[in-house]
Amino acid sequence: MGLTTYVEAIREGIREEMSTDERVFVLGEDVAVYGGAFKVTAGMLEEFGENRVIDTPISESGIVATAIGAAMMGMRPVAEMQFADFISCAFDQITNFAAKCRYRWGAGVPIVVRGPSGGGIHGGPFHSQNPEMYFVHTPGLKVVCPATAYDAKGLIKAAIRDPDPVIFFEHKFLYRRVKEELPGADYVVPLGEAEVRRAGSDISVITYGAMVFRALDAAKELEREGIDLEVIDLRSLLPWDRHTVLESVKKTNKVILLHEATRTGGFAGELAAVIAEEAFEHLDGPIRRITAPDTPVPYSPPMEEFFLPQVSDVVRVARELNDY
Amino acid sequence: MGLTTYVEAIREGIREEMSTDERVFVLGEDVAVYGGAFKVTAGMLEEFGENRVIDTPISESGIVATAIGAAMMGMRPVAEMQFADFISCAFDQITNFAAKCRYRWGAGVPIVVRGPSGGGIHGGPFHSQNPEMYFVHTPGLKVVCPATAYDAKGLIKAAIRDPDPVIFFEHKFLYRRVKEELPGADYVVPLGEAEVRRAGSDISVITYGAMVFRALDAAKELEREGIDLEVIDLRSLLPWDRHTVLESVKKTNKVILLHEATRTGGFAGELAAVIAEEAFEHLDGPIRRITAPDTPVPYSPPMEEFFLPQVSDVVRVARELNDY
Amino acid sequence: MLYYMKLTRELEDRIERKLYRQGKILGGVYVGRGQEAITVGACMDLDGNDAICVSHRDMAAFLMRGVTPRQILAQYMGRKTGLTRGKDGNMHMGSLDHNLIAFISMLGDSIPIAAGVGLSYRLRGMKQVTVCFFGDGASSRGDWHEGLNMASVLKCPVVYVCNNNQYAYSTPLEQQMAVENVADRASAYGMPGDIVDGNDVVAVWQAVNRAVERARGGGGPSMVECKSFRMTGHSAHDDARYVPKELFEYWEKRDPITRLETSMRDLGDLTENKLAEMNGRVVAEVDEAVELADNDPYPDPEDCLTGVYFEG
Amino acid sequence: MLYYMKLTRELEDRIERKLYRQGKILGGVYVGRGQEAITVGACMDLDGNDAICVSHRDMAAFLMRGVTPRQILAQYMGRKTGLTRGKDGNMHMGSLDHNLIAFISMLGDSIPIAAGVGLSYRLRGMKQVTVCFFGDGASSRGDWHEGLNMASVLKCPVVYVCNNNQYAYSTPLEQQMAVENVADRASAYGMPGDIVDGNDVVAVWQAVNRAVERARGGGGPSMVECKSFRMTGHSAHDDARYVPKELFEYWEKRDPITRLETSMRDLGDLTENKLAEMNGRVVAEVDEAVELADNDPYPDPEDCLTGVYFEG
Ligand SMILES: Cc1ncc(C[n+]2csc(CCOP(=O)(O)OP(=O)(O)O)c2C)c(N)n1
Ligand SMILES: Cc1ncc(C[n+]2csc(CCOP(=O)(O)OP(=O)(O)O)c2C)c(N)n1
Ligand SMILES: [Mg+2]
Ligand SMILES: [Mg+2]
Repeated sequence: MGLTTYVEAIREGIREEMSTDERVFVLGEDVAVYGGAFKVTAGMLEEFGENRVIDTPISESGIVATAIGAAMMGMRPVAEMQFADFISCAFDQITNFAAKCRYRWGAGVPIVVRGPSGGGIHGGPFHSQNPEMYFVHTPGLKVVCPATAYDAKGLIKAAIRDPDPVIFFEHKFLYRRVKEELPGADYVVPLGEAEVRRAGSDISVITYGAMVFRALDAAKELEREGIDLEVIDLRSLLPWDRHTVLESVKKTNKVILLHEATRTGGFAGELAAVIAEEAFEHLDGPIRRITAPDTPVPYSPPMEEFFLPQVSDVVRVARELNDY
Repeated sequence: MGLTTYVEAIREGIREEMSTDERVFVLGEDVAVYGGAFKVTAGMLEEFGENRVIDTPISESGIVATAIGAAMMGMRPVAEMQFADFISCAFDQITNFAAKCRYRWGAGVPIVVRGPSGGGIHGGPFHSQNPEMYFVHTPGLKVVCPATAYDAKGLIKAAIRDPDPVIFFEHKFLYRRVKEELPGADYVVPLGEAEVRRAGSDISVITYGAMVFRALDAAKELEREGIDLEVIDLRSLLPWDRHTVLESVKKTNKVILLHEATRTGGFAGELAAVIAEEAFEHLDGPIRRITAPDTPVPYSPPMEEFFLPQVSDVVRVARELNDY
Repeated sequence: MLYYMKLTRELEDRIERKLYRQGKILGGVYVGRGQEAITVGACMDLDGNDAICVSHRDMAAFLMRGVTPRQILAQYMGRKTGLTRGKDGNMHMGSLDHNLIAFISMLGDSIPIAAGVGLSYRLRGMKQVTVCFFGDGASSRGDWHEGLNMASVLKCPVVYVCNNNQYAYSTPLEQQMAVENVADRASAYGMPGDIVDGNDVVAVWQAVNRAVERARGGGGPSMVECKSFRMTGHSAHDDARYVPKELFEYWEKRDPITRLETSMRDLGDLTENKLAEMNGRVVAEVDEAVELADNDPYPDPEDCLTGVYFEG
Repeated sequence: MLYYMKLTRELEDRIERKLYRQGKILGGVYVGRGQEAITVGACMDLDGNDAICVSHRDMAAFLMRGVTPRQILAQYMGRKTGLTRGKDGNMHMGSLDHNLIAFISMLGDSIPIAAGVGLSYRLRGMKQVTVCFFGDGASSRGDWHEGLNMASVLKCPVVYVCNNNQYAYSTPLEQQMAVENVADRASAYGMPGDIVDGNDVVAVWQAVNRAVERARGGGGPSMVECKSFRMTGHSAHDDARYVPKELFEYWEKRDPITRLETSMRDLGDLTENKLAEMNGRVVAEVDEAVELADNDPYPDPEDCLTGVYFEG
């Protein structure tokens, strides 16, 4: 078998679920005839027909709400946001309708809202955002941020099968840059389980999405200096895998929290709070955060590069922490 | 002079700014003829006329956007959300339009978006939310959560004078329950400054909004046991007062982070991250969080009481931490 | 029809004028006094498999689908036996078993939700439709627009029923919209927009029925605007002093229940005996329900932690 | 008019067909090829104090307000000398000095923003108006509805100009709305909705002018729908293979620049000399601007940390 890219993996995952479960359908802007702005749904119209691959007007809130209505009636809609940035327009329906139905009156809302997030492609302030925290702070939702093609496929399948609303952030920088050989057989990656991407003994780097690769590159670089990073890919942010994180911290005793989203109110805060509460005695140094700064995502290449956490940032902070 | 309630203090603050600055105007649902659902704007229509106190259709996004447009042209709009919960409908305009204009092209957006937040009045899932974190995670905004009448007035005045967009969360539980004597003269409370509500030596309780009073009540109770709490009222969450918080932690060496918003992704995470990074060596115990659990706000009184952090929770955790 | 209108009236009166004032119901209370003909007329002929997307003045829909007055009162009183088990209050309730879709406070949000409900029927070739209620005020919301547009473009079998009670809280129609009728907006979505006397239950029933048949036959969504009046304040705490007295007087004379009684009497369909019997039955039912619900248990405090996610 | 249409065309062609392909412009590039008459006609007679709320195919508005081709190119190339100093890209720019209000990507968001701009004029008794551009696709957004409703209820002096280029990305009109014209929706807000040939710059100019005078005179907002066609893909990476070739051919014959040239020639307003001179000037201007902008500096990386808040 050949290599499958991250974007193909998602496409395959959706296709497989559509093939085996006729409740699954896809809706969004330009998903049918065009196959999606990033071609995630390419070929699906031809394969499944216009009742299962639906082009909609430009109405993010309406798209999500339509998905919710259909989901309550037993369907399994997969709604695309053309860019994850535009999920802001559907914020109310996601956080107030979808997230709270089950709690309030027991109505399950098995929707998936998916879309490309993240920077590194010079998209500027409205085509590069990482909006995950807005949803991580909303009980009733699940939030997923895959980094590898294997996980992207396994997680989208798990998300579609999940009985609750799942917000699925694809990292557009990875769409065509990440590829690997995937198993032929059906598999899922359960929501809420982290993966140790690299075992190490000195410092735990806890991260997700495109930053996983920055952490791994830094680990490679630091290896030569004898600094041994453990890299944990959270994969799911809500729920997230406390066990794997805390075990790692208890082993290495030093922590770097790394994400591409902006700093204040980012996921690193949640991690820091849990670690500082539940693994306090195991900490041999301050918890260090490496994140984007608190600004919109700038467009111009030199600024965007400065904005995004780089391998060199991880290397520098790891050295400091190692010397602590 | 008599006592001024929290709600009156906000009204006075807005009125004073309207009197001295003709660029200031108020808009929102039922703010004019009715004087606002909570009567914050009562009497303003009569005093300032219909060009400065404007009833709008039910269009939270439209209200905020209208305010933004007018603000860019030099006005100082104060937009009311009838309940802070409905700010979800204006999320996109706030986080993408208002927050990013200055950064992108230097256009200041001096709006205030204000509304009643918080629980304790049996409002259920849609009339009790604490949505502050959605905005704290958005660079370009400022976020304010006053606890006292003095601060409510001083902060709303500062917010109106501020050149940037300010999201102003009033706690509806405090509207008529909190009162105090206010200075006659004009004053503001600067954004971004915390206040030590009670100096203490054993444990720092860092909190804001209605929870300030829970912390103070707990402090009173614990005093008898010889546990001396320091209670810090953040007042502003974005920007927030790192200096006061870190000084307090360096003094007491133990920390409780307390808020009414739900736990995961709440402000306590941000505080924990900064403390665990910048005051790590000063910590003599785990950082403890006391927050609402990760659920929507339940309606039924016994459940809502259980949901909201109580004085007894602070007392219990403080004792545990004291014994640590 | 008369029975459900009366039962709704009595139950809501009890809630607003008694239990709320006694402090037995906390938080906001919204009733549909004077607007009962809209919900009853619209739901009249629906199949039990048709979904109803209620709004905040549609209690009748619950009663007509067989939710008991006791369950409704328990809901309002925050008891475990309410449809939301105390998790939510008042009209914020629903039941998939009864094809009743709970609304959320954010007005207008149900409009695209109903499109999705309808879409699910169309995609599966089912003959069901959904009726979705909204107020004049909700028609200013963006989601209202997105929902109607979505329903029309995707040809969803939905009937949108507007309760135009002339006010949104304190705000009269002319400060909400620059058109005379909410139904004037239906043409923006290429759908029919009927206008009927919302205090005439038969007129509502007939108009909605036509729209339902149209939707069921694959003709897509429609709108029916029912002109009525909110004979109360916005909610139980509001004395509505901003409403000119004459308006209340004008509409009081057009009370939908009195009107139905009169016309049934005229048609010989209603004897004084039958009426007295019905009145008595309604009061007794509500009396009993209050008694029962008031003795229903509150949820356990820790119950608030459950049910956020699927629990198997 | 002809000059600005030509300058826009040349500048956009250079951006889309040359600089983008050379990799000198990164990210998305949207141009208004074939739709130049809309922006030019609409902005023609505006006062410099009138605000313009642009959308993503309105480069002409910048040129007409005196923003230089070099500044625009620098913007597209992420240079420090662009209107956003590299913070944002392509058409995501604005300048309060020129009363040009930058749009954000979220389509439709500018509609209520324009209401606010207009409201600020009305409240202060100023005679200014604002013109706000949007596409057919944007009219499906909730904010579009809220904004038009707000503008009409609050009687804001705004002229909403629709660039109906028949497609939203790959999605043709009939999959976006169940009505024939975007202007059919104006009546839902009690405002006039004119429809004009968007490739006829004079027609656009006259219709918008009428609406501007109306707004300036206190008559409130209006809508003008300009029928045109997107003579490109949605953005520079899109080959538009979903658009039937015949449509391109049909509209190519109606090119707004050619049409204006022809009619000016017919009227004797344009000699071949003058035309050649203008063509030469436009090319030279753009050549020079490319040269200059390409030598403009990039912002310093750390500049990205500045300007989030007021800095005094
Ligand atoms: C998005 C949103 N904004 C504000 C409110 C507060 N609110 C509740 S009901 C109401 C008035 C509703 O008017 P209408 O839709 O006409 O229904 P009515 O109450 O008149 O039946 C308002 C403003 C809300 N529930 N949702
Ligand atoms: C809220 C939102 N959703 C999706 C997009 C992605 N998008 C950018 S332009 C476009 C098509 C716009 O169509 P239209 O409004 O007709 O303008 P046109 O591009 O045809 O000029 C889409 C879907 C967006 N920018 N904003
Ligand atoms: Mg109403
Ligand atoms: Mg278009």
